[in-house]
Amino acid sequence: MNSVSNLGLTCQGLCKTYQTKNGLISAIKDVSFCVKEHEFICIVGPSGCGKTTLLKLIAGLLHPTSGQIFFSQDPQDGIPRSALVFQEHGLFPWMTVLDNVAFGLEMRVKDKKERRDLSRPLIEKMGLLAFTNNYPHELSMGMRQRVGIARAFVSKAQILLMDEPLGSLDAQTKLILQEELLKIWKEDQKCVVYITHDIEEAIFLGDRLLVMTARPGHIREEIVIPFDRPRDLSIKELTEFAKMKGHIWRILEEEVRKSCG
Amino acid sequence: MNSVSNLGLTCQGLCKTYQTKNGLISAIKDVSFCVKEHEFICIVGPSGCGKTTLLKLIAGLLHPTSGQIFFSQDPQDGIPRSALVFQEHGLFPWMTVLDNVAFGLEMRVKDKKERRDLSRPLIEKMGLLAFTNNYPHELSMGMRQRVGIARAFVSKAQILLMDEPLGSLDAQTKLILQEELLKIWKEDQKCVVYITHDIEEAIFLGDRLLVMTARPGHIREEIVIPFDRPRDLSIKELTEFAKMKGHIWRILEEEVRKSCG
Amino acid sequence: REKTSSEPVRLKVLLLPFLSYAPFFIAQEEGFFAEQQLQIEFVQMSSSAAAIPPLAQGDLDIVAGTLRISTLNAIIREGKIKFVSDKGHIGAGGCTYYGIIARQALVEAGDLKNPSQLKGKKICLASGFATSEGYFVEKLLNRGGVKLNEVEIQEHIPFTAELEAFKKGTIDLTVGGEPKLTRMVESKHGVLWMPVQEIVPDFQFDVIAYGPSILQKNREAGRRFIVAYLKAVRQYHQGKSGRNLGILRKYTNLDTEFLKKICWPSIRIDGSINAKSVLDFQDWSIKKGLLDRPATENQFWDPSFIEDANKILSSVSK
Amino acid sequence: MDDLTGKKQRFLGLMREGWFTVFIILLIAIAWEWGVSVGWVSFLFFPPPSVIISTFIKLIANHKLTDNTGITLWRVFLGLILGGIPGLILGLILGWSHRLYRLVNPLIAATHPIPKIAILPLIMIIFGIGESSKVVVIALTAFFPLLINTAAGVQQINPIHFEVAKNYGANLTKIFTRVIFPGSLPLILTGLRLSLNLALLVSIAVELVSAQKGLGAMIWLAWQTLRTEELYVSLVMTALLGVFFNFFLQRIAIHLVPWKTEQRI
Amino acid sequence: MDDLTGKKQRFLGLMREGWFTVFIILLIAIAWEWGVSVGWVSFLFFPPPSVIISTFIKLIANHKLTDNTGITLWRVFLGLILGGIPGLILGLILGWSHRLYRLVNPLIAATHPIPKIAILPLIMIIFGIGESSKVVVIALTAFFPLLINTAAGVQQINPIHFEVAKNYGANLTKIFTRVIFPGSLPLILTGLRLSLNLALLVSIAVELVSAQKGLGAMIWLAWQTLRTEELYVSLVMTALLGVFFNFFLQRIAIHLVPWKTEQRI
Ligand SMILES: Nc1ncnc2c1ncn2[C@@H]1O[C@H](COP(=O)(O)OP(=O)(O)OP(=O)(O)O)[C@@H](O)[C@H]1O
Ligand SMILES: Nc1ncnc2c1ncn2[C@@H]1O[C@H](COP(=O)(O)OP(=O)(O)OP(=O)(O)O)[C@@H](O)[C@H]1O
Ligand SMILES: [Mg+2]
Ligand SMILES: [Mg+2]
Repeated sequence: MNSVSNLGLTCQGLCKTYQTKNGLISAIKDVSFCVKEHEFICIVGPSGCGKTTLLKLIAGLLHPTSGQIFFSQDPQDGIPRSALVFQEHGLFPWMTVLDNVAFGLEMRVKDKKERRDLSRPLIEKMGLLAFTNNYPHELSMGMRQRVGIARAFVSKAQILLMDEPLGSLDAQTKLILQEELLKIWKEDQKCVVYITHDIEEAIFLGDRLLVMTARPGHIREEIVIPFDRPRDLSIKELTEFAKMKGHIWRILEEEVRKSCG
Repeated sequence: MNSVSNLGLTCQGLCKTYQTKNGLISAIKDVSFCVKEHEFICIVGPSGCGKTTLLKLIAGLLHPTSGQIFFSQDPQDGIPRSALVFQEHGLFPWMTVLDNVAFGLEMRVKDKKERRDLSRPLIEKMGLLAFTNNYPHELSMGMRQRVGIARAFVSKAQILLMDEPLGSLDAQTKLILQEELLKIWKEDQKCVVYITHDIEEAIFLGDRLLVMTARPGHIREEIVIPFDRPRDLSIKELTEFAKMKGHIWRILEEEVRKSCG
Repeated sequence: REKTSSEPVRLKVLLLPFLSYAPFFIAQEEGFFAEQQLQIEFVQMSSSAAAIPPLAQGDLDIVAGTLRISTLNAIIREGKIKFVSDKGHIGAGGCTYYGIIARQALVEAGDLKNPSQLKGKKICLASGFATSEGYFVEKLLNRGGVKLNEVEIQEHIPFTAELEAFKKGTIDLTVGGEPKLTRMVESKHGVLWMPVQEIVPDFQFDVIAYGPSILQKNREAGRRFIVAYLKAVRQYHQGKSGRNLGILRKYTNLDTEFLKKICWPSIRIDGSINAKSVLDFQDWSIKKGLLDRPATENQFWDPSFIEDANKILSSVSK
Repeated sequence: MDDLTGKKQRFLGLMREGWFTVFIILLIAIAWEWGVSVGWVSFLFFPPPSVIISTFIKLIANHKLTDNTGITLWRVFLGLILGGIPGLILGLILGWSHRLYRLVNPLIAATHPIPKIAILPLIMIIFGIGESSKVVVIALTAFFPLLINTAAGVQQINPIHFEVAKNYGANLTKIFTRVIFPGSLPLILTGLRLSLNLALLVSIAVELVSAQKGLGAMIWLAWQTLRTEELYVSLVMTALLGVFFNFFLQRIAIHLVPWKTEQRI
Repeated sequence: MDDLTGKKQRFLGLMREGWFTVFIILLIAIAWEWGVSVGWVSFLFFPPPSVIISTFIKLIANHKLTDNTGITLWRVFLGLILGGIPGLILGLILGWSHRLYRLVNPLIAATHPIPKIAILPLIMIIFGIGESSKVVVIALTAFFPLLINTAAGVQQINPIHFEVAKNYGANLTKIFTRVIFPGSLPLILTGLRLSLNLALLVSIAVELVSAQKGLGAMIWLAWQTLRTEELYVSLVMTALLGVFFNFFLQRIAIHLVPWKTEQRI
């Protein structure tokens, strides 16, 4: 399995059950899918269906209750296999913005000054130059989210795992960062797993789109997105786009109703 | 000022400057606006422009560096003047979902059992019945956000202050909760100040829309939304809707460019 | 006399700033130790009790202090320690160095005319029952036919609290030596009710003990120490001379006036001890379950050091 | 960071690893016993474990050990109540109010390092020669760690929790009972652990210099008569009490801080 | 919760409220002086502040107080280095690894409450009657609060920070230097405060029973000769040291924990 060269990563029958005092919570159940190298995958699903859990499993931060994950490449020296943009940002309160971003290079670049120098351009791209030496608690939520993105970008990890990375940003900043993300993705040809609640964003960004069911989440449908790249905002006006959006919308509606009822 | 009866709250020349080791950060500057009783106001603005700061000032959690806020009504016994749905959720990690929601009633209802009984229906509406006795760290981000909303709703505060309350929710859950919010708003005729990054959402929900400039934020434009209530998702297809959206989009684009350049 | 070795021998000796260490102070000040080619390193601890383990271990060479059950037990169990000289005993005549102090109000009320009236009284033993104080008090009670469980014993009360307790009447009787004795009496709350010599005359309450580092390795140094010590005892026997007062004042931090006032302990000029009283104390300890078995006189007492020293000193004085 | 949760697992976990302590202790005991028998270790000061154990049994049988332990425990309990509760309350208040903290802190800093044993005679003048003086010393000792850790515990509460409480109009009582107390509970328990151990320690130290009963008095007598085996029996008892206290606090923590899976004080 | 930040303001704030302590102390002093002059308070045990102050000056002038304080401080310093650093390191490790914590915790629980003063004679047998025994006792005392608070400090670090570090491939060293140490720093400082104060306290207590020099020895001699004014001078000196230590730690905290505006240890 490990040797199928055009597969970036493969998830096979992943299940994750949490133990709590109120009994077991089955977060995801039998999730199987693969991501090709250089592929951009988007995942959508109802709130609480196990998307974050799935991402943490891939990042190796949680152990699956059952099932397995295979990676085609062994992690390169110093470069983390995957960089996760956490939904809760996960910034270190004891580091400045600069050092938080530079942490993405901690393993690869020995020299502290060099780490910082490499981080500054990304901080600038995120529009946070004025806050380089501020601590996370002095930033707004959207600014914190951007610091987390910068940290993931700077690390040059093989797999980018992004958990609603642009959720707290205004529409314009979102666009700028989407572009940035696509540029980085094209340059380094990473594979990206991207979780979002914004169906339009998912269609706009992804090569393929996975729709998850309500908890316990599994993949209900896999949709290949046919639009050519580079894409333009104008594709949102295409009827195919609208149809696709409507289709996903209906699936999700069903699932949400299931989880609430 | 205090007696102008149809004004829910009035902000006059609000400025807020934060002190940090890296010098002063001027978050908002000379923000003036008023919210009528029973009005639903939406605020949009670039990330980091001071929206959260503004809301915390209104909630009385921060003191303005200069400027003043007037309320038309004195807070009623036990009912908090305002209930803020925090962007970071602000759930108490040491309370279960039920107790977190019931905290919204802590001041008004003496009896613990009653508080809990009053909270359960809202938890159900949020689709969290299965998690009533779980602790916040056992929930997904979207679920935590819903708990925060339930707490605000249950409190029956005169002014609802909502800071991107539906940001981490999928489109369908968002719709359901928007409806719920409108229902509560209509029933209790509160005034609502609603921050969002979703321009469509802002137009769909609000009576009036304030667009803020980049940091230091102030009100750049005030847009009255002319659609009749109850509104229907179909208004999104109206040209007026699209025009309004385009207009706001352009203002924001300008502002975002300003803050990044 | 051997003054051959030019290198002075270094000895670690316990020294407490108490009156009963007077000969040590004198020997140091008058250069008697130096005369004997001894360089004394004085080590201070809170009491001589704490010095017994290092003495047995050989970390301390010489410990002078109260006759203690712990020393006897160390002798019985390991046999590495021996008493070598007197350092203070309950002198038969003269002033009272150690006494039973009673609450003044009680004595004035005539409630304490004889030991049989001790029944039901509250007795304070500042150093604790498992010491010579317990031994004194039990002898005293025996004399009055009072049993131990018929009185109320309080242990380990600091002097200040004792004084306060005398004032308040929460203590009736206490045992104490100088300078506590004089201070109690001067406070007007206590009176010297019975000198200890009336209970246990000639009791050997203070001794000098040598540890294994001298007994097994350097008896010569031990001999020279006793020579210097007994020479100092002779000067001590001159009494409250200006010179002696000056030395004591320096070491004890007590005022000259006060030093003049209080009783100084008796020390035999030849350094001999009353081994019988030690045996009696030992018997009492065994009876009280504080000691498992007795030591013989040979086990605890080594007279050879004072014998040699006395020879040397008498030859010098001639 | 393992995923184990559930009271039962955590409880079992606590027990399972106890063998390590037992193992270490056994190892030391065997080496010790052997060292004494060969004569490398002084019998007088380090009597072999076999002697200590038989003395332990003897002192249990004649109730000496149990009685004295009971007395010491009672003093620890009283001291902890009298010192710990004020420490806890003051800690909550000082953690909450910066102004008060700044006002009172120098006084705390000045009184904390004063050795209570050194002023025991003064305390006895004020509180008498009886039990109360000892309890006062223990209380004064237990007071500080709980105070300082509680204050630190309150200070590490995320400010947003205060904001939420304030926003919902919580009055002072509610802020204390709903935010400050539960939010600082993990560190209060750490402070309690320090206070409890220190209270036991000082209890014994006080008994050593001023009591006729209790573990400390036993230790004093052991030194006075140089029956070192009895000293070790008292020390073993103290260690057992320490282990018991700790176990007890762990159990409390599992019940009181259910929202922290990893809470082990 | 005020919005004051900036080192300067916080520093000034610390100073400004010092008057309260001074005021309280003045109040007590005046009442005391008066109490003695009227005869309500025993001159012998509670000599009036005026006498204490003049004695203080006298003992400074003849270098007795300064010399002894210096000796005590040196012991505190050595003890803190020898006990605090292992406590800190072990605390970081135990806070990080649940397994190790469970393994070692019973041993810590067993040794923590053992009164070091009670086994001082044993320590002296092992380490000799010199300086090292005293330093060992101080070190053993300083060890525990720092250990326990550091471990608690690590345990209260939000697990997400460990996840982030792990996700970016941080090795053990990086996890310790970038997450565990800075994350627990606020509580390490609290532990340091407890350890430092306790080290000073125990230093004096040890000197009280076994030293010729140092503040504790001064107190012992003061009791022996019933010069209570010298006792109080030593106590005042101890209190001053406590205040100084605390001030010093506050300053450290402001520099080391800049990301916590409210950090006051
Ligand atoms: N640490 C945990 N302990 C127990 N249950 C958990 C834990 N983390 C997540 N869960 C549960 O697992 C389920 C999935 O959670 P997850 O965070 O993966 O959802 P999600 O898809 O990311 O949702 P959202 O879009 O709201 O972030 C939820 O029901 C949640 O309650
Ligand atoms: N506690 C603080 N200390 C210092 N600066 C702060 C603090 N809180 C906010 N700021 C600054 O104030 C500005 C406005 O922050 P605010 O959180 O109000 O923005 P926002 O509009 O809510 O942004 P977002 O949409 O990203 O949440 C930001 O530049 C931020 O850096
Ligand atoms: Mg999620
Ligand atoms: Mg915000």
